[in-house]
Amino acid sequence: MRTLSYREALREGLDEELARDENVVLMGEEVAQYNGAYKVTEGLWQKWGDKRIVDTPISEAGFIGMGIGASMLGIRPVMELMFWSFHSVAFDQMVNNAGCVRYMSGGLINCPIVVRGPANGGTGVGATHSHIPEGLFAAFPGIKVVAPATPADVKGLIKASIRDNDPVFFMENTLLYGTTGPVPDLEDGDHVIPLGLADLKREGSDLSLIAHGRSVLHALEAAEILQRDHAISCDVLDLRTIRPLDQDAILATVRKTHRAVLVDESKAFGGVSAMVATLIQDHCFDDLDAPVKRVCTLDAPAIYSPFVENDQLPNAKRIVAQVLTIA
Amino acid sequence: MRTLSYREALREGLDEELARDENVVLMGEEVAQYNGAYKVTEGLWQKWGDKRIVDTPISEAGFIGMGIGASMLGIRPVMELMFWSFHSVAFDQMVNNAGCVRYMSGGLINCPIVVRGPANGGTGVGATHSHIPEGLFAAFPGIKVVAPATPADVKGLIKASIRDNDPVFFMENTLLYGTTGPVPDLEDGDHVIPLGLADLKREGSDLSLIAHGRSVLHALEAAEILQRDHAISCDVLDLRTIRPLDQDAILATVRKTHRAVLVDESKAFGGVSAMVATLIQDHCFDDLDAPVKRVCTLDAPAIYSPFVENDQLPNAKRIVAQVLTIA
Amino acid sequence: MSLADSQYARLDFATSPINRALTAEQKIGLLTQMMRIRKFEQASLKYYNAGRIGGFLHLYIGQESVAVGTISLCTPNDHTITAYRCHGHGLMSGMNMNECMAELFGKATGSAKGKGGSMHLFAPDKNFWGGHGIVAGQTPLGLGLAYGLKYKGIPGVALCYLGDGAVNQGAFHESLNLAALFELPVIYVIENNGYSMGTSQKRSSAYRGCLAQRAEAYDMEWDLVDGSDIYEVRAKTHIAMERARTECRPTILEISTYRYYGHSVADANAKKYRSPEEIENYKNNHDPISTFRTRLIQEGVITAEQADAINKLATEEAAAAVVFADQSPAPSIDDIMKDVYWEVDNQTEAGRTGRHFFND
Amino acid sequence: MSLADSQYARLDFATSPINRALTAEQKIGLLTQMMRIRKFEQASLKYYNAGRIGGFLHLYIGQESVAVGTISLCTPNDHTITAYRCHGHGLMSGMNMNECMAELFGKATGSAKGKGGSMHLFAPDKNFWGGHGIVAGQTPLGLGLAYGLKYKGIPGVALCYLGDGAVNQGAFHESLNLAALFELPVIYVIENNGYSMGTSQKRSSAYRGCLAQRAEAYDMEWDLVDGSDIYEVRAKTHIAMERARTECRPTILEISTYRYYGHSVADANAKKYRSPEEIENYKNNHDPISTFRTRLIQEGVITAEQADAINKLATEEAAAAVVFADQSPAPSIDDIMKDVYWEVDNQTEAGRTGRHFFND
Ligand SMILES: Cc1ncc(C[n+]2csc(CCOP(=O)(O)OP(=O)(O)O)c2C)c(N)n1
Ligand SMILES: Cc1ncc(C[n+]2csc(CCOP(=O)(O)OP(=O)(O)O)c2C)c(N)n1
Ligand SMILES: [Mg+2]
Ligand SMILES: [Mg+2]
Repeated sequence: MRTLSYREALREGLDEELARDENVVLMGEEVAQYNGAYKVTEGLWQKWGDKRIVDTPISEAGFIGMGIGASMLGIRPVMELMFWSFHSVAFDQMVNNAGCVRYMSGGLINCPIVVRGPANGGTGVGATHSHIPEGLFAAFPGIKVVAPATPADVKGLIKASIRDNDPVFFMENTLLYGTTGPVPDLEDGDHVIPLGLADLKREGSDLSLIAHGRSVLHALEAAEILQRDHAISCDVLDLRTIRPLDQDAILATVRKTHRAVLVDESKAFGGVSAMVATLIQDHCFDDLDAPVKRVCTLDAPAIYSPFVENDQLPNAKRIVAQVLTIA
Repeated sequence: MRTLSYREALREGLDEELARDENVVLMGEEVAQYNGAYKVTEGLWQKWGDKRIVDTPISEAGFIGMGIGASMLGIRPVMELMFWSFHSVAFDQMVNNAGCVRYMSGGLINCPIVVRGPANGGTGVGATHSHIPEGLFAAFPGIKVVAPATPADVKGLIKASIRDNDPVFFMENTLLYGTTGPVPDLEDGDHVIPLGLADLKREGSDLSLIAHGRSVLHALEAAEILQRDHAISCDVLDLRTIRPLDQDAILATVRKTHRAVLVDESKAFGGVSAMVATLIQDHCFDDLDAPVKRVCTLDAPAIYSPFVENDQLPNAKRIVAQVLTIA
Repeated sequence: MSLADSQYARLDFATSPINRALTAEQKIGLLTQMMRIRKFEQASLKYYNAGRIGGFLHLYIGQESVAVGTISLCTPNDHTITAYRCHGHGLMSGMNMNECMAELFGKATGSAKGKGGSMHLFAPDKNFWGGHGIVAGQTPLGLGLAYGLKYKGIPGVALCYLGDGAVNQGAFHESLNLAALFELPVIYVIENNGYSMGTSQKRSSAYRGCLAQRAEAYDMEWDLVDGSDIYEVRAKTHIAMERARTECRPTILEISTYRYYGHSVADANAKKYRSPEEIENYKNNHDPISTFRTRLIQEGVITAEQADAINKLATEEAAAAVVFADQSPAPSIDDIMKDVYWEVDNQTEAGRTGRHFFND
Repeated sequence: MSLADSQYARLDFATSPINRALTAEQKIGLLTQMMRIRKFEQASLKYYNAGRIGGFLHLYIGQESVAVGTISLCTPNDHTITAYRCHGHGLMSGMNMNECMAELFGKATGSAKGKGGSMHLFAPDKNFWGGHGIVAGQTPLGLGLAYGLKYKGIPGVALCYLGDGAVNQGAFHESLNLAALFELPVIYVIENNGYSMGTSQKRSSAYRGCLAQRAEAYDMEWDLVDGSDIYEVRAKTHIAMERARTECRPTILEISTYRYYGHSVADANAKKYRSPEEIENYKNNHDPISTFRTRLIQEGVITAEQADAINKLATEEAAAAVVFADQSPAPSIDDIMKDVYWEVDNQTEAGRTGRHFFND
C-alpha cells in the first residue's frame, strides 16, 4: 500500500478510467488549463489534451445538460461542479433529465454520467456555497449518490461510478482533499469499490456511530475519545454510498450494539440521517435500547465567521456529547 | 359557514389580501388574462388590473428572482408556479436568494414572498411534472412550507402566508381544487390560520395517522374503513404546515395512541415523513408500542399510465394494509 | 402572420436543389407523412375526449410540415429531440402508430411501456430522443447529442425543436452560447406557432426582428422559415444541416407555423386569446397539408383521388392503432418499479448491491 | 485591451454635462473614494494572507472607477446590487470601513454580524443589496429592485453589476428579456475584466462585437465604456440612468476594466493565464486611480501633495478599520441560530408558533 492524499487518489482514479475507456471525458469550469479550482484534475489536460479534458463557461445547466445528452449517446462524461452547491442552477437538468429520462422512456435510455465535486461546509464561503446535498439527491429514484471519506474509497468509488451505467452524483469534500491514507498498489490490480457497500471503519460493541463523508473522520475521533474517556466502545460505520444504501450493514451494527448515533453534515430536516433513523427504528424496533440520535449541522444557513463555523458542523465534541445522552 | 371549493376558498383568500394591502401583487404564467392554468386566479385580473395581476413569460428563475428582489423592497409578491414541479428551473433563486439572504445579511433583509401552485402526482402528467417537494424545501432553514388539505385551511393559510414576513412556499394540489368543504362566513371576521399549527381532523384512540395535503383525505378515508372493518380507532392529524412544524401536536397524538402511521405523497427517502418518524422515535421512544410506519409514493419517478398511477400514490387501501401490520 | 403572408409569394423553393432532387414517390411520401400525423392526432383527440388518454394532449395539427420537412432530411447519422408536442416528430422518425397510440393510452405495449405518456415518446433506435415536458429542458440535451456526434467523429446533426415560448428559458441561452463556442453541429428549430399557452409572442418575448435573430448575440447563423410551405422548410433546413455537417456550426431556424387547437386539449381558452378569423385564415390559406396537396396536384405528381386514398389509408392506420392500443394490456403495479436504474433492470452485480428502493 | 486602448484617445468625457457639473470638491471626492477602496483592499489582502480572514477574498483593485463612477451618480431613489467582488460597491454606497473589515474578519460588529463574509456585504439602508456568491444569481434580484421601484412609482434606477463570465448564466438571459418586456428601470453593468477565474472572455463567450451587444437580442440599448476613465464611466452611465428614469427602459453597459490580482487571493494561477506584460500594461497605462490623479493635477483641481495626503488618510482609515475589526468580539455559538426567520427574530406570534428549527 502507498500513502496518497484524497486528491491524488481521486485523480489517479480519473486518470485510470480515462485510459481505460476513450468515451470518458472530463468537463467543468477550470478543469483543464487551470488544473481545476481544487487541483483535482491537475496535469490531466496536459496528459490527455483538449478532447478529453474540457473547460466550460459558467453555465452549469447548459453544460451538465449537454453532458447528459452526450451520455445518452454512450459518452461517459465526468462533470465537475466547482462546488456541489452550484447544483442549484442546474437542478432541473440533474433531477429531471438525468434522473427521469430512463423511466419516462420505459427503459430505452440510460445516462452513464458522473457529476462530481466538493460538497461541504467548513471553508468560510458562506450559505450559498456550503450546501450538502446528499440527502437532497438521494430522494430522487433514478439517481445514485456517493460520498467517500478516505483516499482508498474515493479512488475505488470514482472508478465504479464512472463504470456505472446510471447517473452517479459523487460528493467529495474540500477539507478531505489534503488528507492522506493508504491506497492499494497498482500491481495489486484494479482497485474498484462497488457502490452500495458500507465499510465498518472501526469495531466496537456498545454503540454504533453511522456516518458518511468527512463526518466519518469526526466519528472516528469521537470513538477514540469515547473509548479513552468513557470506556464506550463504538462501531463506526461509513456508509460510503447513500443510494444504493447498505441497509444490511446498518441493521447489523445496530443489532449488535443496540444504540445508534448518526453523524451527518446535512441539516437535520431531510438529511440522510433522517432516512437512516427511520429505517433503524422500523427494522430494529426491538433491538434498540435508546432512541436513535443524530448530530447534524446546526439548522441555519451556513455561517461565515471562522470563529464559530466549526461549531455549526458536526465535530467530535458534539458527537461525544450526543452519545453520552443515550449511553 | 358556506360550502366552497378549495379553489374558490383559495381565490377568496388571495382576493382579500389584494384588497387589504396594495403591496400584494400576483404574478406567474397565465395568471392574468388566461385566468390561471387551473383557474385559481379566475376573475382577479378583470377586478384588479394589470398592476396587481401580472402575466410572465416562461422564465421561472427570472420572474421568481424578480419577485424576491421586489420583496426586499417591501412588495409582497405572490408568485404562481403553474406546477410546483417547475421549481427545478428556479431552484437557485428559491433556496439561495429567498432562503439565505436574510441570514447572509445578518438579518438586515427579509423577503415577504409567497410562491404557490399545485404540487402533486395523480394527474397523468408524468415524472417531470409530478414532483412533491414539501420535504425538499423544508430542509432549508429560512424557508417555510405550507400544504393545506381543505378549503377552510387553504383560505386561512394563504392569508397568513401572505402576511408572513418570511418566504413561504405554499403547496396546493390539483386534485383538491375541486373538492368542497365548509369555510367560515365573511361576517365572522378575518379567517386567518397561523402557520405552525396542525389540526386534528379526526379523533381516535388506537393509532395516529399523520398526514398533510391530499394525503389527509386518504387518511380520513382509511380511518373510516379501519373503524368499520377492523374496529381500529384513529386520530388523523393534519400537519398543515411542514415548517414550522407542530411537533407538540405530533407527540401528543402518539403519546395518546402509542402507534403511528405517516402518510406522505413524497417519496420515502427525504420525505416529510422521514423527519416526522425520526422525531417520534426520538421523543416518544418509550411511548411507542410499534415502529412508526409510513405510506409514501412508491419509490420510482411518477408513472404516466392512468391504469396504475393511483397505485403508486398513497391511498386508503395502502394505508389500511400498513396499519394492519402494526395494529 | 405577416411574415408567412409576405414570404409566401416570393420564392419558389421547389426549385432549390434539395427539392428538385425529390422523386415523385418521395414527394408523395412527404404528403403521406403529414396526413398520417394529422390522422393520428385526430384519433388521439377523439379518444382523449372519450377519457381514454390521461394527462395532457398537445396536438401537432397545423404544424405537420415542420417535423416532416426537417426530419425528411435526416440520415442515419442525424438525431432529433423535442418538447412535449412530440407525436409528429416521433411518427416522422419512424415510430409506428401502434406504439405511439398505446403510449397515449398508457398501455404496456406503448413506446415507453405506458410510463411516459403523450409528452414522452422516445425511439432512440430511430435517433429520436423524446418528448420532454419541462419547457426548454431538452435544449441542453440536444446540444449533448451534437457533442456526442462530434466527439465520436460522426458527421451527423442534432435537430432540437422548441416553442416560441421556450426561448426565454435560461437553459436555452446557455445552450446557444455553448453551441457557438464549442462549434457543435446542432440546429435549434423554433416552431413558432405564435403562442405559449395563452400568451402571444409579443407578450412573452422582447426581440428586434424575430426570435431567431437572437442568434446574432452568439455570432450564430439564423433563418426565418415559412412553415406552411414544406419545400421552404426543407430548403432552409438543408442549408443549416450542411453548415452543421461540413463546418460544425450551429443555426437557429425559426419556422412560423400554427396550431389549430388549444395549447393542449384541456385548454378551455383556445378561442379566447386568438380570434376566430386568425384561426380560419390559417386553416384556409396556410394549411401545410392542403397547400402541399394542391401543389402536388398542380405539379402532376398526384391526383386528387390518389391524395384522398392516402388520407383514407392514414385514417385507417390511426383507427387500427386505436384498436391496438385499446386491446393492449395495461402495465402492472409491479411495472412501476422497473426502468428506474439500468443496473437493476439488467440484474448486474451493481444492480444487486445495496438497497436501491425505499418502499417499506 | 484594444478596446480600451483605442477609445482612450478619442473623446474627452470631462466635457460631458454630468462631468462639467462637478465641483472641484466633488472631483476630489471621486479620487478619494477610489483611493479608499484600494487601501481597504490592500489592507484586506494583507490580513487575508495573515490568516485573519476566511473563505475567499475577491479584490477590487484595478476596477475602482466602476463602482465609484457609477454609484457617484446615484440619488436616494437608486439602488445597487452586485456579485461577490463587492467591497468597492459597499464602500462607495456609504458603508464604513469598520463594518466592512469586521465582516471580513468574521466579527459580530461586521455589517452582517460576521455571517456573510467578504462575498456578502449588505447595506439596505444605503440602498446597497449585496454581495452575492452565485454567479449571476443577483441578476434577477436587480430586476426585482427595478420592479419594486416602478411598482411604487419611485423614479429610481437599479444598478446591477456582474462579471464577464456571468453573462452565460441562464438567469441573466431571463432577466434581460423580462427587463425589456416589462420596461424596467434596470441597468446591467458588466464589469469586464477579461477573465472569469482563469478563463478569458474568448474562451467563455460567443458574441459578435462585444458582450453588451447581446442586448440587441432583446431590442435593448447598450454601450461600451472604457473603465480606466472615470469621466467616461460617469458620462455613459448617466445616459443610461436617464433612459431608465425618464423612459423606464433598461440598458446593458459593458465597462472594460482589469483586476490586478488573481480571481481571488487564493488564485494560485493568477500569473499563468495572463502575461506579465498584460498586467503591467494595465497598471502602468490604464490604472483608473493614477489616470484620474494625473488628470486632476492637470486640471489644477488638486496638487500632488494633496493627492498623497488623501492617499495617506485612506491608508490610515484602513489601518484603523483593521484595528477595529481585530478588537471586535466574535459572534457566539448562539448567534448561529439568529437571523434565519424575521418572525422568529422579532418574536412575533408567528415566530413562536410551531417548531422552526431542527437541532436535536
Ligand atoms: C419550466 C416550465 N414552465 C412551464 C411549463 C408549462 N407549460 C407547458 S407548455 C407551455 C407553453 C410553451 O409554449 P411554446 O414554447 O410556445 O410551445 P408550444 O406549446 O406552442 O408548442 C407552458 C407554459 C412547463 N412545462 N415547464
Ligand atoms: C453558479 C456558479 N458557478 C460557479 C461559481 C464559481 N465562480 C465564482 S466567481 C467565478 C468567475 C466569475 O467571473 P466573472 O463573472 O468574470 O467575474 P469576476 O470574478 O471577473 O469579477 C466562478 C467560476 C459560482 N460562484 N457560481
Ligand atoms: Mg408556441
Ligand atoms: Mg471577469
